[in-house]
Amino acid sequence: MTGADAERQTLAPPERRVAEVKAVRRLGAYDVITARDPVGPRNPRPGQFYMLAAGDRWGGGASERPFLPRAFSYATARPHPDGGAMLEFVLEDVGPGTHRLGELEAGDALMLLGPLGLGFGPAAPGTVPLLVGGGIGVAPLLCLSEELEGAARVILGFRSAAHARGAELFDGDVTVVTDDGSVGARGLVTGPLREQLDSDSAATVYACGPPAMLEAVRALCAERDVACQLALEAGMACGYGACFGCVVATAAGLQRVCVDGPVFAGSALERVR
Amino acid sequence: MTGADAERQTLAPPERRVAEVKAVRRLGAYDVITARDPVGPRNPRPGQFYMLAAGDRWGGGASERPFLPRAFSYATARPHPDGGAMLEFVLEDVGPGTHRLGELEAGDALMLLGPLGLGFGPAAPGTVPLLVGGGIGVAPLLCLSEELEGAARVILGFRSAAHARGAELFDGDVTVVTDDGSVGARGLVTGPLREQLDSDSAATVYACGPPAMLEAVRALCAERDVACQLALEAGMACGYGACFGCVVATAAGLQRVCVDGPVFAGSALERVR
Amino acid sequence: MTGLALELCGVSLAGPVLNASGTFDAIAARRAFGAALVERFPFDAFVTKTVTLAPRQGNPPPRLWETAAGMLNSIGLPNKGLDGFLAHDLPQLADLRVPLVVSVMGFDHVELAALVEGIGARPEVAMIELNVSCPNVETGTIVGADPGETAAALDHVRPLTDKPLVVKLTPNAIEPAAVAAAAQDAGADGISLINTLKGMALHPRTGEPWLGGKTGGMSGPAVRAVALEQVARVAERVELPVIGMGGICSGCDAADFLAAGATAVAVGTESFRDPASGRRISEELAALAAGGRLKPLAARDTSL
Amino acid sequence: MTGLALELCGVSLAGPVLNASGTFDAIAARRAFGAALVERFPFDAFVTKTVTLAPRQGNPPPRLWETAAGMLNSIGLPNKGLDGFLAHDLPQLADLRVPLVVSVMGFDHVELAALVEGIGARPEVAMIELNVSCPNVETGTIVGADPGETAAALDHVRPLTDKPLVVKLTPNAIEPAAVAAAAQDAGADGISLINTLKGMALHPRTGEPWLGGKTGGMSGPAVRAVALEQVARVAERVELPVIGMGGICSGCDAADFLAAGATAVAVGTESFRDPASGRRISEELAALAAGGRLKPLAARDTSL
Ligand SMILES: Cc1cc2nc3c(=O)[nH]c(=O)nc-3n(C[C@H](O)[C@H](O)[C@H](O)COP(=O)(O)OP(=O)(O)OC[C@H]3O[C@@H](n4cnc5c(N)ncnc54)[C@H](O)[C@@H]3O)c2cc1C
Ligand SMILES: Cc1cc2nc3c(=O)[nH]c(=O)nc-3n(C[C@H](O)[C@H](O)[C@H](O)COP(=O)(O)OP(=O)(O)OC[C@H]3O[C@@H](n4cnc5c(N)ncnc54)[C@H](O)[C@@H]3O)c2cc1C
Ligand SMILES: Cc1cc2nc3c(=O)[nH]c(=O)nc-3n(C[C@H](O)[C@H](O)[C@H](O)COP(=O)(O)O)c2cc1C
Ligand SMILES: Cc1cc2nc3c(=O)[nH]c(=O)nc-3n(C[C@H](O)[C@H](O)[C@H](O)COP(=O)(O)O)c2cc1C
Ligand code: FES
Ligand code: FES
Repeated sequence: MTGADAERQTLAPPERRVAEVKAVRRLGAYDVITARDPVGPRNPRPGQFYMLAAGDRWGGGASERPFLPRAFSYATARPHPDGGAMLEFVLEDVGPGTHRLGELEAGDALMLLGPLGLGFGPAAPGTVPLLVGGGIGVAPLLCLSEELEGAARVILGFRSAAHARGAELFDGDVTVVTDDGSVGARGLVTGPLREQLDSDSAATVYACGPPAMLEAVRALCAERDVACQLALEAGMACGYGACFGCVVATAAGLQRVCVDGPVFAGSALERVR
Repeated sequence: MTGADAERQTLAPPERRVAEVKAVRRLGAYDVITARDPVGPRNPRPGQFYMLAAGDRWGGGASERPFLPRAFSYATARPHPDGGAMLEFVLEDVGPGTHRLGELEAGDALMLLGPLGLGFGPAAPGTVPLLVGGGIGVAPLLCLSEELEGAARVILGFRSAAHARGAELFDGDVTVVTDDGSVGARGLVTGPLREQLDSDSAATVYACGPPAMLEAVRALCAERDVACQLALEAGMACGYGACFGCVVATAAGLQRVCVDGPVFAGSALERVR
Repeated sequence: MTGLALELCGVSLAGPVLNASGTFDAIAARRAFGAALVERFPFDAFVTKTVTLAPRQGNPPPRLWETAAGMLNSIGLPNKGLDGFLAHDLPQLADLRVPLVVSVMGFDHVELAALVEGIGARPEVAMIELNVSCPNVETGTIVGADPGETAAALDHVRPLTDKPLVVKLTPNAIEPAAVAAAAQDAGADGISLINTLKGMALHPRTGEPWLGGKTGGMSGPAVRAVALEQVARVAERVELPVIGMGGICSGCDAADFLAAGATAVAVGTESFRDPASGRRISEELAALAAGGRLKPLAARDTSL
Repeated sequence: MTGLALELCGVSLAGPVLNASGTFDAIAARRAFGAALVERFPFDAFVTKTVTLAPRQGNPPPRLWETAAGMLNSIGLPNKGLDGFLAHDLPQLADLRVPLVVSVMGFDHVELAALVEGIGARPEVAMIELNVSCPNVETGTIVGADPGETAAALDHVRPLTDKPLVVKLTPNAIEPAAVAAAAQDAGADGISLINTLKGMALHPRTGEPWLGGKTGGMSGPAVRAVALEQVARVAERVELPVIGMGGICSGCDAADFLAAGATAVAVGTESFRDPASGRRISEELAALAAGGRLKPLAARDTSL
């Protein structure tokens, strides 16, 4: 692994393991799952993800799906005194897999593989980190903002007030906008982002969110020559480079989000779809 | 339907319905499930069965099966004041379907179709009913003995003491034998059955149990010209004659256990396998 | 009445949901469910189990094996034979309030001709489905796997009846679309697919083949994606109406088959889980249509 | 070391569990898991993703669709091409402590020859797998679906290498056993099957084909019964060792394929659920063997 990669990646044990669900709480539109990873690394890198599956009722059912595991960024990780780590995931119920995971209860088994992929890298020399999240995209920014000890400015956009509760996970200086204006200003994250860059363009932008938002952020940063790192999503089967199913178009051709990403430099991407 | 069939069959509503599990209790080696059938007939006929499936966690799972419903004789049925009936099933955990059903809890949904098939018919003129059950085969004999108001003599055989607890479901005159002699005499039901027929051969034998037992009973009755009705089992997909999957060899050729049985006259069967 | 009435090969149906041949026995179901079965019949047309010229016992048990999201069967076409069907079954099936489709299989052209003539002559019958998933006794090849053999069979029986002839394709072929095209050229009125995929299971303890027929046919949700691809390919290739089937369990599944180019759909294995599945699927389809989520489907471009 | 060591086409393996081509990228996995991946490698031999002569990007996304107990993929054979493979991948794969099998596909005989010569010349390579699930650019037919085309391909490349040649069959054929027999006569050293079943899925909202490649290949538990039947049929027909695959998820599944006549098995889709699946399956297989539940299997009669 190259030196650059090393900073962005903590290696995963080469097998799936069983974590114990410690708590599942509802936070507005999201489910927050806390699980004890018994033997995994204590220090995953912000932007890395885990492949998750419920210990049972996964792999079919009258509803047939889910069958494959699902990818989730870790939102926080705390080393556990007895080894391993306590991991937090933030989920949005968009289908059978996220729905089933949201139904987990304390004590249930959570099958887990990871941490996987290449996380966020250091800020460009002489720039300050600027975190921009949309909806469930806040998840990987949470551990990043913690690592930056809340020093970084954070801009978050949400669909509604229920979703905006995701902002409660952050402390420090957080600007919130919503599509319906129910919380903070009405509008998109690109509004506050533009203002911020106007006042100080010596920034490295770290962004995660829906494709349209990422594309807007990428274009804005490109036009201003601001370094940005985008955490992408793609449908995945394996999460560790085995299936070649999760590709996105990059300047270097189609690349696998799970091993070449999920974090890509904005400059390395064509338009995000 | 022929007059003879009418006595042996209560028609089923032509769709699967949702029953509510009221209780699941463990009885030795068996699970006893009590469920409220909201709209089904109040008076299924002894020997008839229902196709059951759990409301969820049925149709796959990491374990892939169960996918199809499973057939179970009803053990008791009580008309319910608000309509429908309270049904009792006795299950032995032999695989994924029976295992899943055994995991049901009060309040869970039980998908149910039935009553299905042709149950036991009246005793031959001038004979007394004699009930012979082996293992889980006691289930359909329970409602039959109740219908006969405990008047009938009952002979039950079990593998072990844990299984023999199935006899507790019966009241009245019950003879129990076990393979290991842990309860009652050591041996097979054919022992007490032979004695009984020696003392009074004017009997109609009603039997349900493993194939080897049914074959022994059939042969014994045949050799003594005693009328017998055997409740058979077969792997089923539909339970109502649709798939032609559940056939057994009879004097009239291969017949469907689910619609031509499950109860067959011993005289109509070739050797039971 | 689902509001999805249609003409299928010139036969008007109240809706597009049929049963798959061999997966629903209306006569046995009526014995189990009584008149209610006829009053609330789950399908818009009834397709019989395949009828052969001579009576057949079918394969020895066991005939069923459950798979992941599906099943294998080795039923072996048990049936009363043509005469038995005409004498005993047809009169009872005539009581159904939906059009009757009779599925037939001949092991040679003479048998097939006798079946098509005998059944085609009966007014109760609206349509004939030719099950061509049978070996040619001379060549050993499966008729339905070969365009030439399929065309030859049709050439032989097409003149014998005015009733619509639907050819039921086997999926165990390299190019079902080529077979469908051959059937169209030879005068078929419609195509139905898929039949079961060939499969096998071993006894958990002995390791011998579990099924009495040694191999069996796979059906259910597990085959749906395979069926959808073949239906799309066939519908793209032929002008004829296509009856799509294979693992259909819901209105959404049915909508996918219609979107792939099918004119109607058939429900098989799902009926084993609930005899009323056909009606539920019709209702779900109607709801999709009412929500405008079906018409566009018809216009979908699924060309491969 | 599972106590199930064997010789496969003259190559000694510590056990009978391989990965299925294209379902495990040892180089990427090493990036994710580090040295532990090599120390606890899940398979007894490593089979590469199929290599083509020219580099390929593969199909546009989306490339994946989840089905009932399985999945569809339209990956489209992305790879660095022969030169890229030899220059970049082969050296890294040489570090693995298990024999290396390289899967190749040529779109004509010239390409295939270049691939077999180029790869056959490398000592790191223990075996070559010919992926014949490709269309013949002239005739359009899938080479592996046709005995003649498969034999012709082998005739052409057999003289070019002493390395064992394993032919990977496509299940989308009428008679895989006939293709296997043709491959055997043309000098193949082994047969592997099944490749994916052709399938399709539609976008839940638009109804257009979901996959970038429009159609895809189905794999996973859903195809196991189909795979088992084809493996049994092929093993019965040829003398060659057979590598069986298709939905294998457990030691019991693997034991079934061995009982059906396979000499070794390959694990594909199950690895996506857990990269260590291969090792677990080996351990379960070893336990079955220790319990005497495997040897008898080898003696099972599964002739059809
Ligand atoms: C690196 C990474 C990190 C992520 N982090 C998070 C996170 O922190 N929190 C979070 O909530 N989510 C996260 N996601 C997204 C998450 O993985 C998906 O929401 C999840 O996989 C959805 O699964 P599902 O079964 O709930 O929904 P699905 O039904 O899988 O729906 C999800 C998408 O798949 C499509 N789809 C529908 N049916 C099928 C089918 N049969 N096969 C294939 N696709 C289908 C739908 O159109 C939809 O676009 C992340 C994804 C990646 C790649
Ligand atoms: C009319 C009738 C009445 C019955 N009444 C009762 C009753 O009152 N109580 C009761 O406990 N049982 C009863 N049974 C039996 C009950 O239906 C079966 O025990 C049940 O279906 C087993 O399902 P399972 O999934 O638990 O076990 P399975 O795994 O289905 O095993 C049951 C049998 O199927 C075989 N088998 C294993 N795998 C498969 C597969 N993939 N596909 C097909 N077969 C397989 C096994 O070898 C075994 O012999 C009755 C059966 C019938 C036909
Ligand atoms: C138990 C069973 C019996 C069948 N018998 C026949 C038959 O007699 N004739 C026929 O053409 N198809 C027969 N089929 C195939 C079905 O008609 C249908 O093509 C196939 O099952 C796919 O649909 P499904 O997945 O919805 O079941 C049978 C299928 C099953 C499961
Ligand atoms: C994502 C994916 C990619 C595949 N790529 C290849 C390939 O490059 N070459 C090949 O011969 N088979 C390929 N296959 C087929 C597998 O090798 C295997 O034959 C098939 O998946 C059945 O096994 P399984 O059900 O265990 O996955 C691929 C399968 C999948 C799921
Ligand atoms: S998810 Fe399998 S390669 Fe990325
Ligand atoms: S179980 Fe289907 S016909 Fe008896």
